[in-house]
Amino acid sequence: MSWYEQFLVAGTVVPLIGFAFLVFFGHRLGKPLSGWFTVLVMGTSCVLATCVLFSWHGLSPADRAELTAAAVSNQFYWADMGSVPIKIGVKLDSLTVIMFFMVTFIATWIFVFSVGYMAGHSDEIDGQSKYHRFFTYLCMFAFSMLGLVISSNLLFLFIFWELVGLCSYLLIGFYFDKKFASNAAMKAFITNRVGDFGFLFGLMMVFFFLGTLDLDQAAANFRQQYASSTGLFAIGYSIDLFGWQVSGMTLATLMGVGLFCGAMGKSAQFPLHVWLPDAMAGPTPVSALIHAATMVAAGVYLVARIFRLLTPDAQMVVAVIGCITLTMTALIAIVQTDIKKVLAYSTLSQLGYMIFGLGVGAWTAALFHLMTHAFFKAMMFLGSGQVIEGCHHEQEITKMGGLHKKMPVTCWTFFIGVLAIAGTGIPWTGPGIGGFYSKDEILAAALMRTDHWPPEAEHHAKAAPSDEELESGLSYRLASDSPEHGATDTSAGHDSQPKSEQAHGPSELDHAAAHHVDQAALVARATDSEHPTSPLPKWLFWFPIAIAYVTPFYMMRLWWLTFMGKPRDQHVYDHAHESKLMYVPLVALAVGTFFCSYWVFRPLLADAASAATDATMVVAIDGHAHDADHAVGLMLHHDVHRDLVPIVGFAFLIGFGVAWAIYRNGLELATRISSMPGIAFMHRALRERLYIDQVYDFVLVMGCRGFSRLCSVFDAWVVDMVALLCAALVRRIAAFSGWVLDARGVDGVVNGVASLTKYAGNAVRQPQTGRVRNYVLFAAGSAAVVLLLILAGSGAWSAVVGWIGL
Amino acid sequence: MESSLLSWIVFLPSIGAVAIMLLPKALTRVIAVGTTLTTLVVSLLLFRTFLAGGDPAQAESVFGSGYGFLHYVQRIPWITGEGFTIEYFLGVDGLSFPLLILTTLVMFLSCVASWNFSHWKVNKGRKAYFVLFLLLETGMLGVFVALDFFLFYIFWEIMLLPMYFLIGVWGGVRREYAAIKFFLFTLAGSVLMLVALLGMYFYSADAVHQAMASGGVEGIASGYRPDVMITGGTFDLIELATNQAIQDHFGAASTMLMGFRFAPFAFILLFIGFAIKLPAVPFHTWLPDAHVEAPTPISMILAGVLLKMGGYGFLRICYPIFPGGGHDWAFVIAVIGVISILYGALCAMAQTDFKKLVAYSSVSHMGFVLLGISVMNKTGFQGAMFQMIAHGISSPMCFFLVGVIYDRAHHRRINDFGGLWLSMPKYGSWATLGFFASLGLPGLCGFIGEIYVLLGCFEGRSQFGWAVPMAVLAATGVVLTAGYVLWLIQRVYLGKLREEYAGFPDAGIREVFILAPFGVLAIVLGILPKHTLFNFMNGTLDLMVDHIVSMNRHFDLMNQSYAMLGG
Amino acid sequence: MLEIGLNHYLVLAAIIFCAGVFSMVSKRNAIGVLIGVELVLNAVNINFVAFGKYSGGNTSIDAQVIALFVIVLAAAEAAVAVAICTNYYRNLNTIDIDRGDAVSG
Amino acid sequence: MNQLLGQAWIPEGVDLFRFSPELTLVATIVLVLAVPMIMGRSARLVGGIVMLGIAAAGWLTWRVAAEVSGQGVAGMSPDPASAMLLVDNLSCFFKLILFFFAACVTGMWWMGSSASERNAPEFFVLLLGTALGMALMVGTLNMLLIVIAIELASLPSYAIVAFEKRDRAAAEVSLKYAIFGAISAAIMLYGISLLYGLYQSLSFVEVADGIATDLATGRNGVIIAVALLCFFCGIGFKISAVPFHFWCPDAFQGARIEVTTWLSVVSKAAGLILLMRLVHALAAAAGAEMISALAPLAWGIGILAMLTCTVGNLSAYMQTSVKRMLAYSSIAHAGYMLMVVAILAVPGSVGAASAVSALLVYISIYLFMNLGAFGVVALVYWHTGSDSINAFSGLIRRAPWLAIPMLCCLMSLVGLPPFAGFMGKFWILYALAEQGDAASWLYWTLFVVAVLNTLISLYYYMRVVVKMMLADDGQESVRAPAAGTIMVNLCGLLLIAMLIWAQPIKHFADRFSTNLYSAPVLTVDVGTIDQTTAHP
Repeated sequence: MSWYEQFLVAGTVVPLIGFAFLVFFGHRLGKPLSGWFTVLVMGTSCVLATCVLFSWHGLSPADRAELTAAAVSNQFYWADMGSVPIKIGVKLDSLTVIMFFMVTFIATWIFVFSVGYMAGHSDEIDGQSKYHRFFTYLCMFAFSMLGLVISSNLLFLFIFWELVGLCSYLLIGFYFDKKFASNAAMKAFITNRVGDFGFLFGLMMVFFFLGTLDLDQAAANFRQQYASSTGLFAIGYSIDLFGWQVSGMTLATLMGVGLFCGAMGKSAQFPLHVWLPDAMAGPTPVSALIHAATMVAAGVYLVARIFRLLTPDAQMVVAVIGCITLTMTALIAIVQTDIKKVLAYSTLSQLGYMIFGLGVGAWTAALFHLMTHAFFKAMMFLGSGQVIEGCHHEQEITKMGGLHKKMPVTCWTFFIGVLAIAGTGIPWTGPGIGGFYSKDEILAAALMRTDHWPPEAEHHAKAAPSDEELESGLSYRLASDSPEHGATDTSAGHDSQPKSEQAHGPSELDHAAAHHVDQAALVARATDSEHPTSPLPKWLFWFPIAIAYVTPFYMMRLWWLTFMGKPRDQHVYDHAHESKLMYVPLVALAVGTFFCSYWVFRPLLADAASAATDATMVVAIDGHAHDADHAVGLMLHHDVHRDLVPIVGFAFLIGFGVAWAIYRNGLELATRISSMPGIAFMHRALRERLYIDQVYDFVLVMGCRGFSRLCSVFDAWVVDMVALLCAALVRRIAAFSGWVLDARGVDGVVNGVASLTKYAGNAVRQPQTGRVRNYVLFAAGSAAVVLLLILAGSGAWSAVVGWIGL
Repeated sequence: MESSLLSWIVFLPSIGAVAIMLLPKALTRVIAVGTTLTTLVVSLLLFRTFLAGGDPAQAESVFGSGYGFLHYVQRIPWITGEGFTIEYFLGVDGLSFPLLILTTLVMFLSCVASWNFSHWKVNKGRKAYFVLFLLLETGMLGVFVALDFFLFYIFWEIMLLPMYFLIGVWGGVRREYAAIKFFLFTLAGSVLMLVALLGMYFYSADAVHQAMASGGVEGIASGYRPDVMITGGTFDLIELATNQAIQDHFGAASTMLMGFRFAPFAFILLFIGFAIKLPAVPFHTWLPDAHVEAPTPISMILAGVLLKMGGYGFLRICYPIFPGGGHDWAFVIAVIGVISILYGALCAMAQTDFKKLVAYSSVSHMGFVLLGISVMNKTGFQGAMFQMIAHGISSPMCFFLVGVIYDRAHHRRINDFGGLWLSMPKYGSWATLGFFASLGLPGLCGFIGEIYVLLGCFEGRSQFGWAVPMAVLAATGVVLTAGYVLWLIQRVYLGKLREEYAGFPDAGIREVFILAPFGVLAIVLGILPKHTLFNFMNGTLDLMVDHIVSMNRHFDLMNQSYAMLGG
Repeated sequence: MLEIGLNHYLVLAAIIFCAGVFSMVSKRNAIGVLIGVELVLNAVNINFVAFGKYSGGNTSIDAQVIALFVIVLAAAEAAVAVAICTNYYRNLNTIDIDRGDAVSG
Repeated sequence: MNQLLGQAWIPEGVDLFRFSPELTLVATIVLVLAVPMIMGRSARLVGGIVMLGIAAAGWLTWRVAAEVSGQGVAGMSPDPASAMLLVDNLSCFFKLILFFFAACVTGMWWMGSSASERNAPEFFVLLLGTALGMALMVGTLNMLLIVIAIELASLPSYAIVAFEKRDRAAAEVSLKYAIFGAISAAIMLYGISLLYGLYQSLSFVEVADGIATDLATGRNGVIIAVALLCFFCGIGFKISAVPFHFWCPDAFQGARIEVTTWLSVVSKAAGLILLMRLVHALAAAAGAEMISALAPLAWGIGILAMLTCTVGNLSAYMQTSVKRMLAYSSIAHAGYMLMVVAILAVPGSVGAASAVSALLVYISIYLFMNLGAFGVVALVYWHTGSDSINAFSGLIRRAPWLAIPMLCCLMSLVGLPPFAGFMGKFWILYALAEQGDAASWLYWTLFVVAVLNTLISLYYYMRVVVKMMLADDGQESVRAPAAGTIMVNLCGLLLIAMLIWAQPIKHFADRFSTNLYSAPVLTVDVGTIDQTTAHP
């Protein structure tokens, strides 16, 4: 094991130890101490992660590839499934390293924040302090999340996936004395389970069709099957699924969609998005850590990890779901008045962007957005926590206003967040912040997929940007401004590719195309109805663009209503205060927001894109993707980002401006606008979250409970009944004899049989009258009947024999 | 290697029972706990072999078998006549070993759980209770180690009466109804088993005699024992499964019993017998009643061990001996399994009685066992077996958790609880662990079994076209399970502290002592399934599946040629 | 003249048998029932004696012996039965056998 | 005269030896009557004499059994070909059972009734009289002796049922019993007369040969059927097979409990063994080629058996008197045992060996179950004066050492392991399955009916168990004589022991059933039968 792995494992295990310690000794440590203990634990992890990150950053791609390969051989033999061994290990690559760092860094500061947040009465449930329990859960969460990040195996990814879900459940329901909190927790878990159902389904398909649950191995097998037209992609391969003949390609799509379902649950994508706004019932640090920065991003992470298993169709599903989510939730965010709800819906919308980005193939950009978003959204949530705690648990922004005087640090760090999420930057030249790079890159990729796809043949000749340029997002951005520069050094681009086997994918594929791919495979691919690189429908581009205008609007609205203007509720305003323990993390995260926008992350992600490079059928159009050469080359050549500027370059200004105009003087104007006919209807629909929750509640929850009650009644009255026939028989006999069955008589199978027996018992005892003459008559009569039978049988023994039929 | 260790394990509880009968009342509980503990410790001695085991060479020298390495074998002729043999034949292999340990463990813990039974305050038949309790243990252990079908049957029935009384005397309000229901259901099942038992004996005799006649020999070689000749019918479960002549005769399309093809018919007789015990829908209705009325420790045993006997029966008898039957009925069994999963979960959701809910959840969980074995592949079998053990850990825990609050609140109406986590924080945490284990949360034991079963189903689709849809349907059960478990937790443990429960004492040392092993096992099994379980049982299960598969292939060929001959 | 042969005896015996059975079934008086039994036994005796006489060439006296035994049996049975009847009468003040239906079901 | 005397047959010493158990019984009867005249009517004294007599008879039987082991011999007959009395393993086996059981019943009497008994000599005369009748019943194939034996077994039993002279119920049931018995006997005699008319022989072996010949040639079908039907009526009465069972519950309920115990086991067992002999003789005479000709016989017995056990079990269902319930249960058990007789009706059947042995095992085990169950009922009855099910309420508290053996016996009657009743049932099912495997589906039908009946029977036995174990209405505890408690507990223990040591029991039964089925005991020269007999 290289020390990288050891550090990562140690960083993961330390929170687990912390958890175990707190479970047993948490109540002894007491109120502030157990919180600080947790910070210490998390800080240790963070230090380890930092070491790994910077050291990793300093490595050459070749060394990284070597380490990645080495990590595979250090796997632990966990179990067999049938005869397939399941091994677990650390997935050591750039994505893991930065995700790991991101999680530990943000978690550490949020833990610090929590110590402050929980210092008051926030740790009380129905009057009892549950301080250490909160931090116990946080430790558990940190462990699960880090485990999820380093898992090399889909099964283990799933296990940690569920564990973070559990922690989320416990933390959302932390104030479980409140009905809405426990409801929200349940909703979160069950909604996630619905997604996990799909995940499980995908997992099964991966296991069955690709014969492994290891991420890399699965991708390799997928690729191999595609190349050699075996397995899933064998010609004419189809299976019977609920009566439909499903072809191999469709199965592959289903597999991808199934896995994506998991992501839909965790990242709260439509139609499983309903749990996330409700999840704000948890303590605010939890909302920041789990429901903004880390756990909800796990879905995106998952899609990134399984990217190589997607088919074009599956990718399209991902894009469409992302697009729907980002649009719908951004619209809902406009009308929310609860500070955390607004942030929650904005989180949903941003997650939608990420998913959408993966759907359109912007692998690096989506993950980059994940990173930046994690920092600024965590920061904003903490800011809101500060506000809420300061205002004595007042969450309505309609009652706030003018808080910038009382909480300046919060106000301005929050403003940085607003700028970041809005994608503020100087068009054409930069520099910008946060979303300016990450979100716009997603939009750029989308634009390219809609407008400039498929790329013309001559772009194949174009080269990738040089290694140094890729090292930083900034230089990349600059490079994109000067296409000629990037095109100069073709060979360098090739050499710079990581030497992992994945990275060699493209050349191998070319090789295979020349020598190995037999005719059958070509036929199979030719017959695929979808061209793997078909352009996107236009609306998939325009919705995200439109929302790029909406985002600054609602963020500005939130910020302005909270911090600017005049106080609308003097009582709340008077109480407002700021605590140092809580704004230090804000500042730290604000710094982090800047940091992550410029250095380390973007180039490492570009490097990590090797995880998507050998995607068999889908296209990653940025980074060192499958078609790295011409994808990036295309981007440079056309300079899509430059094309974007007229479309969204000033979106943040327009959004801010409109928001400022409406909310400058408080809520009057907004109220008037919202009560305008036509708008009022939409306003109400959006306030009610488009009634989706209500529909789910009615159809699914009530439906399920109703059905279950039906089943229960069925169980008590039907299954438990004598086979219906038997009961009917009993009743018939009873009616015949005038013997009325008591209620329990037909209660059940057993009861029915019992009654039948009882009845039969009564019946056969009827002759036992106690009168000997009857006895004699009966006995003699029986004998006589037999005698008559004998005589009737034509009077001959042989005839009797014949009668018996033997 | 002959060893009487298993006999000791099986009959130690009986010895304890006799001791309780003879010694003064004051010692009763001590003896009972001591006996179950001793049994547990002695059964742990088996680990010696199984930790060293997996060594086929050694197993070969021990037993020399094609299927199932048997350990600690003890075989003594019991009832013999002309060509007629019933043996006292005990042995343990990877299939029975985990269940044996589970039984001794659950019995020990539930014995401790019986320590402060509310009936003892009125001093109601303490002696009788523990005597029956220990006799029950003998019966259950016997079932798991008996390898002679006749002996198996005897043990199977022995455990009936003690269970009946344990429910019927110390149970709840409708205890008599529940007890007699349990009794009748089980007896009906065992009666069917008896038919199959005799059929199997005579047909094995026919097979052997035919083989002897056609070969002109005095006896045919045993299927798994070197240097042993078989000259007549047999009850030996391993012999029945491994002897080619017997298998051929059982599987032949021309072998009929009561006008039906023998293998599928005998299979279904056995199947119903075991499915009642499992229990599978629609033979499950005894279970909720029995559970609701039974006292807590007995519920623990019922859920933890008794239900496993059904699953064990499938794996030990139905499938190895009638692989063809398993193949013919696979679809039906899978459907029953899936229905059990979904139907059990839905019924559980609608319950307002805490125990009944847990009881229905058992139906749902055991449905996975059925589904797992129906596809007849390694993953499925492993999953089914794991699910049994996992359920044997999580469900006694859940029942004990119910018992703990029942002791305090004296009712089990879910809707009348609330906020118990606040009044009993330690207990609440254990409860969360227990119910999440039952929910099948990854990282806890319930998950492994479910996922293995589902994956096994997927794997089974090369053989059965319906396997994938079944798996998909079964997987929806995962959502339903989450639904009822979380709803339960919300209603009972979450929410505001209620006055009437505010004064409840938290889980005491004894209670934690019982919960802790279950909790720890739930976690350990979930994290390290291979090292805690699969290592011990996979050898046997894999061999068994190989055997089943090869037999089925063999039958296909055989019956094809039979059909071609115009049979 | 009609020769009286075996068949006549057998038919006579059958008729007596039937009469006996009828009387056993129809009589409520215990003594009447016993008389019915005697009738049946006598039918048997007629049978035996007739068979003994008409079985061709058979010199065995089995039939006659049996008839004697049957007479003895009938006597013994009558003795016991009448004693029981007396006991019955003592307890129930009647010999109507239909009145003795307390033990039933 | 001298010549005649010379021709007369005088039994030799060995004949007398073989007949000695019965002779001992007769001697005991005489002693029981004579000794009180000399030494006063002490009940205990009479009991002692009876015990001694029974012990002597038992010992002699054991000696005889040792002598005849392995071969059937004729006793008390000048002509071995048509022996009046058969002394073979089977009859020895039954006599051993009979004497053992008689000792047990005497023991019961000793505990329960001896203190208040004023008519001990009469009681034992009657009891031993029935014993003598049964002992003869199992040892003969001569129709005359069959009639005499049945009457000898029946007549005293009518009287002994009415032994409580002041008991209205006893008076009532004894009359019913007597009338029913008399009618059955009369009808049986009529059947015998027809058979005699057909074949001019009283030896059933010869008759069977004649029937076989006639069946082979298709003659006399109806008359044979009518004759056999009438014949089996009498035996059916003894076995209390449906529809000749009506007397049984009434008589059992009205009679003293010792008498009920006595009749419930041995009188049925004797009838069954007799029937088995007759059926076997028929099948042996017919030979394997006539399986289908005898099929109606097999079916007839089979249907009778099914009816018997079903009606018995169903009728027991709602009984409130445990004694009466056990009476019905004894009908049901007779039904189970009849099932194996049906196997013997198949000439050369493969299951004959198992069938006979199963029957013997069943009888041996059944003896202990019934003894134990009736024993407990008796002990409870003597204490509470009631045999109603309510008298058993809470027995586990009131008298644990009665409740536990009662539980064992009842569960054994159900046929539940770990009690020997299971072995009994198992061997019967085994025999049925073996036969069903080889022959017609009648046997599988019987199998299924037997199994279903087990389930039905569970319910009513459980009612008593539930009353004993689960109900408690606070009645005072039961004080039972130590000897009685020990006896019933021994029965309970024995029932478990007989499962564990099933092997010796089975071997015992195998040994005593060998020469019945392996070859016909006696062979008859078919030529001696004149088949030209005139008949209508």
